Amino acid sequence: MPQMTDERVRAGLTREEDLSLLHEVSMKTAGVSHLEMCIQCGTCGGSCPAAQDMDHTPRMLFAMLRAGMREEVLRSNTPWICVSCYHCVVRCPQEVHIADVMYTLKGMAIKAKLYTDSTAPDFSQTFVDMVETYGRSFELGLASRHYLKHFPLRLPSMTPMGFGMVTKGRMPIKPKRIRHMKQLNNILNRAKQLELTS
Amino acid sequence: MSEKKQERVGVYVCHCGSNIAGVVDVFDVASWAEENLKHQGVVIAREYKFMCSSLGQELIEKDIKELGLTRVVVAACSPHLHEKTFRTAAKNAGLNPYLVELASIREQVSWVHTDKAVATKKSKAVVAGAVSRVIENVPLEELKVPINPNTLVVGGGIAGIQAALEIANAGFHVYLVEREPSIGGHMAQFDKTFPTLDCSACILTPRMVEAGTHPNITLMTWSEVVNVSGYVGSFNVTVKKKARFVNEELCTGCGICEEKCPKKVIDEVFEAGLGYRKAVYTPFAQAVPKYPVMDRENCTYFIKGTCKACEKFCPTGAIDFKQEDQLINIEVGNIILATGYDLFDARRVSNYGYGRLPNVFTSLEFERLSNAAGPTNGNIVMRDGKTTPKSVGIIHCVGSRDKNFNNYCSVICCMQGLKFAHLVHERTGATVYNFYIDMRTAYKAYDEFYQRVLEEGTLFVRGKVAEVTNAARNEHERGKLIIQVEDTLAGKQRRIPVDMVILSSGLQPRADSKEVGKLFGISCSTDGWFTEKHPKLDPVATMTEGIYIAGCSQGPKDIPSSVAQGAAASARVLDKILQREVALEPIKASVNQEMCSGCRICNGLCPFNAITFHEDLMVTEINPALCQGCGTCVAACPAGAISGTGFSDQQIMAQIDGLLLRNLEPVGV
Amino acid sequence: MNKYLFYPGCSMESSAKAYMQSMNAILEPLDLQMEEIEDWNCCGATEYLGINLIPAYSLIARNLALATKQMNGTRTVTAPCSACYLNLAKADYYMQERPSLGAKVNEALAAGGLQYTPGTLEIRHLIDILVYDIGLETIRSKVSRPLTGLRVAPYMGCMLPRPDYKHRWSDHEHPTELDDLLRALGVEVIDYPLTTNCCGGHMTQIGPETAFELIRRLVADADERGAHLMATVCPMCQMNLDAYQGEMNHYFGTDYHMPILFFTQLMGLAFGREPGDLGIGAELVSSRNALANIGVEVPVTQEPAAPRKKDEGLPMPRRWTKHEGKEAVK
Amino acid sequence: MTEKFEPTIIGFTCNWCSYRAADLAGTARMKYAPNVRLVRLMCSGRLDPTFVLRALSNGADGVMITGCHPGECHYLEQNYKALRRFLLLRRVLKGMGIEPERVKLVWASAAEGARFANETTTFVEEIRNLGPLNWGRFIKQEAEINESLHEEVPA
Repeated sequence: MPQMTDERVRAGLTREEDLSLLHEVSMKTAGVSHLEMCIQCGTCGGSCPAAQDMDHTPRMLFAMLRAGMREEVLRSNTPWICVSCYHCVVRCPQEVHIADVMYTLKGMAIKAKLYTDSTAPDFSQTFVDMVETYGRSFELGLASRHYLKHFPLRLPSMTPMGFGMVTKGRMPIKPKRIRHMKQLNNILNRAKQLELTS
Repeated sequence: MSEKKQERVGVYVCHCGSNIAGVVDVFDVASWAEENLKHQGVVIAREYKFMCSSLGQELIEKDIKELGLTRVVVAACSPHLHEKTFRTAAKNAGLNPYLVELASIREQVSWVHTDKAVATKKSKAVVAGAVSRVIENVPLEELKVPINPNTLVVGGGIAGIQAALEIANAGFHVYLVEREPSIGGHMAQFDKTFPTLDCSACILTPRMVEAGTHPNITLMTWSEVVNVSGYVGSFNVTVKKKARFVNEELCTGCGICEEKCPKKVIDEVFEAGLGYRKAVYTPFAQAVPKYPVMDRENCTYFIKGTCKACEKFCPTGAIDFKQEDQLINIEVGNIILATGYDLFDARRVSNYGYGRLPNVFTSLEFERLSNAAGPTNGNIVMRDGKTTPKSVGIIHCVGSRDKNFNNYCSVICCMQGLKFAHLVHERTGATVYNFYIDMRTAYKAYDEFYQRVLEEGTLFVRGKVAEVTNAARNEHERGKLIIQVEDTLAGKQRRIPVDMVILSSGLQPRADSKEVGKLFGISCSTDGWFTEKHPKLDPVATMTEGIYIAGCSQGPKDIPSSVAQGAAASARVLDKILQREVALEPIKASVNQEMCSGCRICNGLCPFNAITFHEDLMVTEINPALCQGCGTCVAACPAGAISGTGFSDQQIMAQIDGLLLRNLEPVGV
Repeated sequence: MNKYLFYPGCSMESSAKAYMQSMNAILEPLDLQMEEIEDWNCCGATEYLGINLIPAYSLIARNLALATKQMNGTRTVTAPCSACYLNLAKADYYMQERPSLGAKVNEALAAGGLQYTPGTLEIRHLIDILVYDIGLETIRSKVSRPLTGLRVAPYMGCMLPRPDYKHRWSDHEHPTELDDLLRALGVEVIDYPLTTNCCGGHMTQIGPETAFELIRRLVADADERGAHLMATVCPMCQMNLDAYQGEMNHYFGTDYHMPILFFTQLMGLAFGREPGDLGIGAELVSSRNALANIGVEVPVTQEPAAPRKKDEGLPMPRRWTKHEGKEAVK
Repeated sequence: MTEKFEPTIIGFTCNWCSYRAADLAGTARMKYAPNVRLVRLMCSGRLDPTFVLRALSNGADGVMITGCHPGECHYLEQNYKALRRFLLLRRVLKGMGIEPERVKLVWASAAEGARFANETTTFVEEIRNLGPLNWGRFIKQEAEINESLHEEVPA
């Protein structure tokens, strides 16, 4: 299937149904996204501290959303490189909620299974798992599990830091758990059945 | 209500080609009206292809004469389009023009609805409403008031100067009031003007001199309007002439006082903060009038009580420390407001570093920098006052087209940015970058100028600059200002090190534009620009008769447009003057003093001061010349003593009933 | 006594213990009381939002709902962590801006017997309380050991002044609150244009090369401008700049040694408290030399025995690793 | 096929803004619900509350009052007076047992044709949901109302 889209995009074809992509992303974004207001000025791409590592600047991503290039957008590493520094958000002359759109795109990419580098999604998922188990984040467990899986080669050079953190008492070896874990899980389970549509 | 004689109403339903007839069954509407509104007095109902055509109008005129119509309803387009047309037709046939009503079945029906049955039904209701209303209409006569041939022009920038000269040259007297010590406005600060690169002073100063010496112009600089009363034809205006501390009768403008004054002050106004002036000063060499003013806040004598160097050296004894502000009353028939703009405060865009990073300049600063008469004698140098930049970045849309600041396009900044690029290139040979979102070079010879600047090798980057920083990331950037931007056409973020940055700041309304609007009884848009009567067809008139606007006070514009508006406003004024008297729309409120209980509820409601209360008689009176016809007092009067012509309670009530088809014979739609 | 509800956030119990310790040390002299929200949970950092929207906001809103139960004379919730502050503020704001989101979140909260009406609470950061409620005058009056001679780069970070839903800060790009507060302590505040640039956020975990570059920019600029140390207001910033500084040096072959302290630690010092009571020494890049400039002696904690190997050999070629990152994407 | 209730609504417009907004909606061929019939006033400040009651008592199911945005009144500030009267009127309606939602105030500038069209359609839906106005239940003589209101509603 993805193959076909590529062909279509390469041929410059846009189907009527593709044009709903922008609206779909806008609807799924918390708050009022103003995504349709983008004037392609590039303030976001110019402001981004991590733009050099992105395959598309945020501005390009918004143009691609408009063009209905669903799979290309969801394959992009851009949302995953976003560091949520909000420079683009406050500078955007059209008040587009850029950072929140990035969150939406991450969620959509995970659901569509289109983003092939699993480092970032895994980290997020690991984090979420921790929170859903303990109600609090647990840095040591998180970092070691994550690094073991994704940067095993980097672990040795990271050891001094981990060692330092533990010896300075800055990384408890045991996680903390909140008291009303069940209440939290009830809330989250209910929340998972809900989706933002209107 | 007294017994009324049956009116004879004619109803005319326009097809407007297929604009109306395509959606509304015009034949059905006409025949329905003739049958069902007969008891209301409809004697004839016709449909016609184009009612506004001369044949259509003749049809109405003929019926008025032959059928003895006393009222006319035309079901066609919006009254804002053709009300005047049909009123004139009625007048031609001897019927009072205010006995004609338009029923809008195009804008309100055929263009906005699709279902033919529904649209036809709604059209019938709209026609029924108009018929019921027109019966309650009364003949009205326009109110005529004489016009004082004197004119007040507020603001001595290029728009105001132009307006004043046009009127003065036509032989009528003008009071030209300017807040600053000299006329000339922003244009006097510029070096070159786009796209022809005329020297700004060379083309402006002859006009300034002409205005300053014109026998028909009374120049009042260092003055402000503090009060306005009256109405079109006879405004009474109070002008505060601020103390200059220089006797204009004696002063020869020799400049010795300025030379001898020991107090140096940063000139925030004319030199945009880049240069100095004395405490007693004329802002620039070609100032009109030539008399200096003394800046009370900074004068050593006013602060410490000693000095008086100016007085000591003045050869004519013109310095007068005892001078006081004067209030001067003038009477004029018309007023033109040309109060100009303020420059957007670029410090608000903190990511561009103006005010924090020394070599970031505003557009007005650059104008002074490049001006041969400016603080650097026209040498384009950095803030240290001596180094010529080797690379310059010019940023467009600063504070404009940005919801965080001003939403609108400031119109002139693109061309201004191109002009700067040319001047920097020509005078320094520096590498010049222009950063823009969209290049807006509309109007004559503007795009050609863009081509020229392209040819000169200016590097254009399409992208709104994200930030200007001095945080270097490598040797290449060290000691420079780094412009960080997405080159949207290359699709890459770039960091461009330059020596100097110029911000093409936007224009914004004067900080006090809302108060000034209130003073003259005109309104401002939410942004603060003065609101014109019609954005396309009446761009220099305002909702208040006799008050006109020109130049940037109405919205951002360049010099040619400002001049055109100044001339346009003066043409409107001359038209008024030459008519000697003006007819006011007869939509006015009036008080039936027999019914007025003297409760004074209405007294505070009128923003035009048309309502006065007679303490002796304990009744209220409305001045018809001041009344603008809004009707607020009519609606408020608990005794029903105030009536509003053209929009009386009877007319509106009848229209409501008609729209609800309450006045039908029991036939049904 | 000024009382506030307090949402510590996970880091305050672990990696940012020094922040907690130093904050507690300055509460009393400033007559402040922080009442912890009972059984609060993690705010989800920047991770939960990217996975699933409604659960993410429900997770945050549980804290807000719990806080409303403790509103007794105050409706202000104070967060010391910028990320927590932003998440709490954002949930409150968006639940109002997008009523359908508010309704869904409340539907989820109801499953736990909770409810939150957006706008009920006021969400503020610790430094906001100190500068605008307590005031610089009061802070200045408590200074017994002015930190004169200490050159500090004020680092506000990104999530505090932005997006600033309620317009609490002096500026989005160059806010002056931290500068002013540090000056009140006698500190020589350096001009630090990168004050609100990003520390790398979660990129230290998922894209270290990206993060290292961001860390390098911040540390290098502070170093070049002659700062003795950097002051932060956020546990994540402190963690990234402090704990990953060595790794960053390793990656670029640089040798920066820029201590990163919490602003509360500097306040504590200025108020006359001893370094040990303020968690000073828990930082990985030691502040000993920096504080020696003003005659403050930092006790030697069990400094990790310089476990970095003598010579790491060649630094990893940067270009290559970038390609590696890209490769995975394609 | 179920018969949908089609409400009849009277709209009061200001000559300078909302009437022009309606013109603009027409010029731009924006489609909206056909249930509203407009009365042109010079200003929303002209709106006498008895007009609204007259409309409601003579068969209208709802009344839409439109004017310039606050601060943009062509007569400087008269729309604020309209706002005051509107708020009072809603209280009076409530006192009479009529849903105050049947009267709505909408600001629309001359440039906001789309807003005018959308607000109209929305209001028609709102009134449709409220159902027909059964005014007769409460009122016998409209004349009485007119009189009493003239006394009750201050400026």
